Amino acid sequence: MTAETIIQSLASGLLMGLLYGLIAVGLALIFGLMDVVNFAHGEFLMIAMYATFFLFVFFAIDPLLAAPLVAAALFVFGAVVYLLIVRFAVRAKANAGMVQIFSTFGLAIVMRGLAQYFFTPDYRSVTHSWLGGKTVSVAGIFLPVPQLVGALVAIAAFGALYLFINRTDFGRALEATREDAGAVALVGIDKNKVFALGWGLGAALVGLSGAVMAIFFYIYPDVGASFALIAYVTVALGGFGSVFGAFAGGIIVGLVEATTALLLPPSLKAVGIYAVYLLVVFIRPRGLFGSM
Amino acid sequence: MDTSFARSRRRDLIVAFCLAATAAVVPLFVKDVYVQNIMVLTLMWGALSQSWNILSGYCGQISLGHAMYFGIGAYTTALLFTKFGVLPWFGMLGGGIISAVLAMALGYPCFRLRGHYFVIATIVIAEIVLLLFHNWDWAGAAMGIDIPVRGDSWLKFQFTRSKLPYFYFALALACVAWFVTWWLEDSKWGYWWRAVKDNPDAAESLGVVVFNSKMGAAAVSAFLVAVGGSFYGQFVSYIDPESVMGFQFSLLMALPAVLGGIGTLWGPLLGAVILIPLTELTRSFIGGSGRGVDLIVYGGLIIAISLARPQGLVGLFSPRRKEAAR
Amino acid sequence: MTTPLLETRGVWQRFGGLIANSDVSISVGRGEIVGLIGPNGAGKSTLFNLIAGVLPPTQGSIIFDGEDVTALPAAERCQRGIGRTFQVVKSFETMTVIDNVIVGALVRTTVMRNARRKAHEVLEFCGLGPRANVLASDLVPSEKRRLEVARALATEPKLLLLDEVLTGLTPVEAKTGVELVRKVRDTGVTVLMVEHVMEIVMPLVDRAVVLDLGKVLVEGKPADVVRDPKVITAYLGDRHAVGA
Amino acid sequence: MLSVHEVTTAYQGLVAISAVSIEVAKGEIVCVAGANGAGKSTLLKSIAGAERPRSGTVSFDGMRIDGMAQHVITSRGIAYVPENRRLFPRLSVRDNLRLGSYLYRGEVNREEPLDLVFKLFPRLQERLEQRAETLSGGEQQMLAIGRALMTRPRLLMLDEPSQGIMPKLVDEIFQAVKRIRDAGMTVLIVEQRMSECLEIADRAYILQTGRVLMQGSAAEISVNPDVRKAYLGL
Amino acid sequence: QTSEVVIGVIYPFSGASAQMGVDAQKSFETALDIINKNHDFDLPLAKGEGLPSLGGAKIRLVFADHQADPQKGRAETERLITQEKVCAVIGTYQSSVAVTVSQICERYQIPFISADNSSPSLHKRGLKFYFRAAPHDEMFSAAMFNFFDAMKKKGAKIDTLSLFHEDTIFGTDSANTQLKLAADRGYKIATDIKYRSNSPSLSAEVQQLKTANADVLMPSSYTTDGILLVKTMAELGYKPNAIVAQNAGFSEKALYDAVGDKLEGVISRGSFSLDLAAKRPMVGKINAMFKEKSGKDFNDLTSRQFMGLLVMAEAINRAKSTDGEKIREALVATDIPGEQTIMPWKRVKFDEMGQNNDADPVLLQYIGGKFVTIFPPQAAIAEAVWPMK
Ligand SMILES: Nc1ncnc2c1ncn2[C@@H]1O[C@H](COP(=O)(O)OP(=O)(O)OP(=O)(O)O)[C@@H](O)[C@H]1O
Ligand SMILES: Nc1ncnc2c1ncn2[C@@H]1O[C@H](COP(=O)(O)OP(=O)(O)OP(=O)(O)O)[C@@H](O)[C@H]1O
Ligand SMILES: [Mg+2]
Ligand SMILES: [Mg+2]
Repeated sequence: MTAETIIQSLASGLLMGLLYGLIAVGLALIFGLMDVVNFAHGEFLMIAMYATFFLFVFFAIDPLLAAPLVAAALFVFGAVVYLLIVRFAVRAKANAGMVQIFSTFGLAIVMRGLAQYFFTPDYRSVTHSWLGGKTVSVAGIFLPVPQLVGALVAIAAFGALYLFINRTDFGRALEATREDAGAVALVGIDKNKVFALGWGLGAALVGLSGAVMAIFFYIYPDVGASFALIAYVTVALGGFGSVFGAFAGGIIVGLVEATTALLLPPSLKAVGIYAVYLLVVFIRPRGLFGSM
Repeated sequence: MDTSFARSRRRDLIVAFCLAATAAVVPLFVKDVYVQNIMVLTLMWGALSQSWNILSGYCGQISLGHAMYFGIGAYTTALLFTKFGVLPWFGMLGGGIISAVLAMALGYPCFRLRGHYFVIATIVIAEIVLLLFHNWDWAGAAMGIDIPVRGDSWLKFQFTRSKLPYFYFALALACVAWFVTWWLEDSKWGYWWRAVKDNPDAAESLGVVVFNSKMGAAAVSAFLVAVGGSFYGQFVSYIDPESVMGFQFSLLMALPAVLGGIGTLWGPLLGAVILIPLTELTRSFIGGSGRGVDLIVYGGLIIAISLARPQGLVGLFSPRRKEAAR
Repeated sequence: MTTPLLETRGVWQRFGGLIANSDVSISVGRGEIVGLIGPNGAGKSTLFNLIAGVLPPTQGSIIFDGEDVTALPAAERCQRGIGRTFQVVKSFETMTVIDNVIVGALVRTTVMRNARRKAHEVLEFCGLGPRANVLASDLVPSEKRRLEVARALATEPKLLLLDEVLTGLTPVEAKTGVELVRKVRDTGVTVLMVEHVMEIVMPLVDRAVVLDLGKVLVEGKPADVVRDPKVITAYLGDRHAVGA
Repeated sequence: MLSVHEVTTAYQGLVAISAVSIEVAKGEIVCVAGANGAGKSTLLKSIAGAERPRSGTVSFDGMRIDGMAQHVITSRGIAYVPENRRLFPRLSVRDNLRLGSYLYRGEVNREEPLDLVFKLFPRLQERLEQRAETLSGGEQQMLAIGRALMTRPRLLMLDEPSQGIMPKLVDEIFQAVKRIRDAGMTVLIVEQRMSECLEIADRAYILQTGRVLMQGSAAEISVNPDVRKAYLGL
Repeated sequence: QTSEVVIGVIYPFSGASAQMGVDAQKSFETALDIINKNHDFDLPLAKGEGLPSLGGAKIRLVFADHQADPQKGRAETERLITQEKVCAVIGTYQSSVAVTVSQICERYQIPFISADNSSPSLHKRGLKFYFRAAPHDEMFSAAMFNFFDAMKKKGAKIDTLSLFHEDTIFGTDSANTQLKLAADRGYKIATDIKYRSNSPSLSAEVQQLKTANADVLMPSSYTTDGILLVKTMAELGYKPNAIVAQNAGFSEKALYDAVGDKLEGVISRGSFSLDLAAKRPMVGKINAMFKEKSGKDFNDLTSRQFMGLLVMAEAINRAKSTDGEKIREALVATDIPGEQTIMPWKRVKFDEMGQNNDADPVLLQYIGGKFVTIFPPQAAIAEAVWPMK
């Protein structure tokens, strides 16, 4: 194994990690901060990718330009999902956790079914875009441009989310609603408004990542499944309640994955990620930076 | 007061007996193998969900990795049989014991985790085991294990066409799982588990050793699920990692209990009786279109039921619940 | 009286920079009712947690029934005879009242019939009999506090730690509460209780220990303690200076 | 200012208060007393919107508020401190207080009531960074009241504020309630410590098994022999 | 006489491989059209309507969804046999499902044609009712190595191979065969990478391929991974000398839509090639029929599915019965000359294990946006471009 291989692997791992972070950032808000399970996270990503794809096919909008549009569309979608489904799931007195898991799991299945119904199960790709297929090479290390941009978007998204949660009253209201949804009314907060906005924002972040992903990934109704578990592990590894944790979690997952692939057969790549998660929580039951 | 409680316990037992007896004669009238197949699956999933319910429903340790025990049961039996000629009955027992031991070994580090950290740990551990099986050549790796079926035999627990033996085994398994739950529900363990689920700190202050309670629940639950897995392997007579350990099996194990009523005696069976025929029928009769309509129907129903009755469908039937709510 | 039932020897508890208990040494004799009083945040509940085994003390040891229990976990201490209530109640919300109490009773017996009988007795004793089959989540706060007591009593403790279980009662109701605690003591249980309502503490306790800023401030007969100027300034305020 | 007219509220068919009517005029301190389970808390919940009355009306400043969402009622100037406090357990004391002034976010003087809160409960100022769940019982009560004050209510409803508070502070709290009233707020207070409460109250209601048993000026009530016997134990 | 002959078709119609099922459906419908209606093709049963020896009985297909789950495949097969009374079954895309489906067919003595499963282990299980008209991976891989040998003779440098395969039955089986052949024929395996199917990223894997830099890269991947593989190779600046793919993803339109521009010169094995239309015009016409339904050209999978139904129908016609045993006997006696297929096969004739050993695979090269047959010489219409690009 040459040094170049190792450096290239780590560089790719880092970029991939930031991408995992980008995919997880929406989840870090909904699952990590608001403490609501969203088993349909992968499917949110899937429709974001489809949205990007169709904007590209029908209006020839480059995914990069489409990103804000997709984010806006997903914002609406997320808020609607909250108001129509999740609102009732979080309200459930009996075993709220399971109700959340299974109502969103049901939603995931429905979304896949709808995607198959309307978009057919065909594999789609955005065939050419400004960034697609471009690569910069630094001293023999190849860095694909879409992933680089994805990494930048990830950093920006995490930064924005961090400021948003820690510097605004809305962020605090979100946390308060998570702590005791029944009590926020005591200080005049409308829990549904806050959570609907939270879901909208979370979904909008997924929208961003979907647009970036569409540049270089294939799209089909089940595509979300490839990312969902990693996104969950990323958020939990970083620790619930911490935006920075999810960011760090993504990077670690990417690097661990790359390292594992160097040491073990690549089909066992994921084992490295999972093992690191277990190791971390066995030592620190609240994840790396978690507050809850 | 005391007697009314005893009476309702006895009533549960009588109802269960009547149901089991009725179920036992049904296949004598319903000869269609497709329908019988659905009945076998319903009973099996009912039993699995009932077993899952012990750890996750009663004791509150939500596991979405139970497919691992299911798979280990199936693999132990199949490997012992195909490699060493050990009869499946011993394989079943062996798989159960291995799973129970594994459950406790894993419980040791995992039960310190709370909430989502625990759930994700269960998913991830099951996923690791799945990947290991996927790459374990001796155990067939991705090729799986094709259990050779030579003819009808109770000894080897394999039957070419008849579903009846499988049906009665699944019925027995469901009965055992139900009875174990019934029995544990009104025992020290049953109370401890519910206490641990509701408030571990308070439980600890009342002399409940929280850790041991969780271990007990995990072992019982894993054992029964592994027996179910062994059965499934024999029933399908072919196993591969994806088809016995996939994540979807863990979800499917939880789903009947959640829809029927998590942490209740009747919930898992009720959920299975509704859910399994539904999934089978939607797939069979609208799945062939290739347009995903079956998914939309199935997913939609899951959303509807879990939102409309978060406490589970069982509340619609059980007078005891209503009493408690009074 | 031989050895005291409970002794804390030089117990410390730190939370980061905050010292919640500093060098607390108290002892509770068998059959006593001892009042633990002191300002809000003085460290009373923390001391309860140390005695009951929720936390290991940063320093010091806890002697119960002649043995050092400092290293024992909470469940083990309960089995040895320490029963406690939580100031912020911790009922098993999805279980009925009777089932809550059965959990406690199961420490002493594994025969369900006996546990159930015991639970019914305790509920009657605490006046919760009519609420036996109600879900704990449907109880009002004052009932929940009584449930805490019932649960702890069902474990047949030698020492019962009561953390503000008689608050929120009208003076008349408080009197019944006082009677209840006396009855408990009469069954041979030693009681260590935290309470802020002097009307309850004064007539009930045999001895009072006053904590302030984590340290034992004064200790003695209740009548003496409330006259102590240190206690008055730190805890009681002027009204009680006159009243007592 | 607040007028509760024939309000009946039930829990799953079980009537907790029936046809209760009370009035609170601006600038008053009104005390509601009664035995355990009499329905005092239910009355406050019905006003605050935490429970929906089955019948009857609640008007605040001449406007009907029954049926409004709880957060809307809060934003109209009614602050409610429930019996079980309902703090945000894993948030810091500072954040709990800040959330109290959520309605005034963006305003420069949103922190204005903080002075009053710290004056009443200096302990809170020492513990700004501590998580609410690790506060002692009494400290939590202080924080709950402090958070309610941060919403700058015109009507403050306190459910047994003296619970878990040390004697010295109980008096201070009642004095504080008086000061709060003097600062322009109206107070509706549920208390078991009737004697102390009646000293500061203008008027009082006594509830029994869900109905108004007696009402009158604080002075009248406190000398009523039945009350003295049944509630004050004298 | 029966007026209708029912055949069960079992595929994944939902889940990750739903697309395969949907495409298969279109292919079977095309074959059905040809059998049930009058067409002037030199194919079995094309002329005239229905099955002549069963009094012109029409074939009806019943589709069932197995969702890639062996248990569901099993249950659906049982349903098809007992409820829908099918007299034959065709499936299944996933090899793991073929295992259970064929087992059930065996138990009920209903013939099963494994139309598009290429796992070699399937026909070696001693089943009497299992038939496969198409080649399996050993044959495919043998063709590849024959091709390498031929190219070497012509002076191409082919010493080292990189295997890149996914971790389900298809990939594992394919790689095992290739490893064996490589050892037998003296090729060196530079690296053998097994990866998890549907991975979110293949950069680590591609990096290892790049480091190994073998003379030939031999992927066994489905469409999704194929797309990601090619994109990742481009991103990491890895341009292999040659790619010889084990079909699957590399015969899918979706893959070429996505990354076709990066695949000029890629070679894939197959059992079908559109350039056969030059020799056999009906192939073009039938392809057009299929394209009208599906919007796609026939590919390796859909053409095999098409043939699966034709072979089965032809046997039923000869059996003059819908009895399973009779159909089986007819299948055993099948002998369809290659010209009466749309494939480059010599003929269709099953050995005692139910495998057609005369289904010669071909190698196709993707040039100028379409596939041309380059091997074996008798079928080739162009010389291989080597190295690619
Ligand atoms: N986990 C913790 N982390 C930090 N500080 C804590 C923690 N637990 C308690 N404290 C602090 O320790 C001090 C003692 O708390 P404790 O609950 O023992 O008081 P208390 O005497 O019971 O008061 P009260 O009468 O108000 O209930 C308090 O100031 C409290 O804020
Ligand atoms: N969530 C609930 N579910 C069912 N019943 C309830 C609930 N809350 C209160 N009740 C019942 O309503 C009645 C009135 O309760 P409420 O809490 O209003 O009394 P209270 O006067 O505040 O008593 P306390 O002095 O104990 O606080 C009681 O009989 C109680 O049992
Ligand atoms: Mg305390
Ligand atoms: Mg009350």
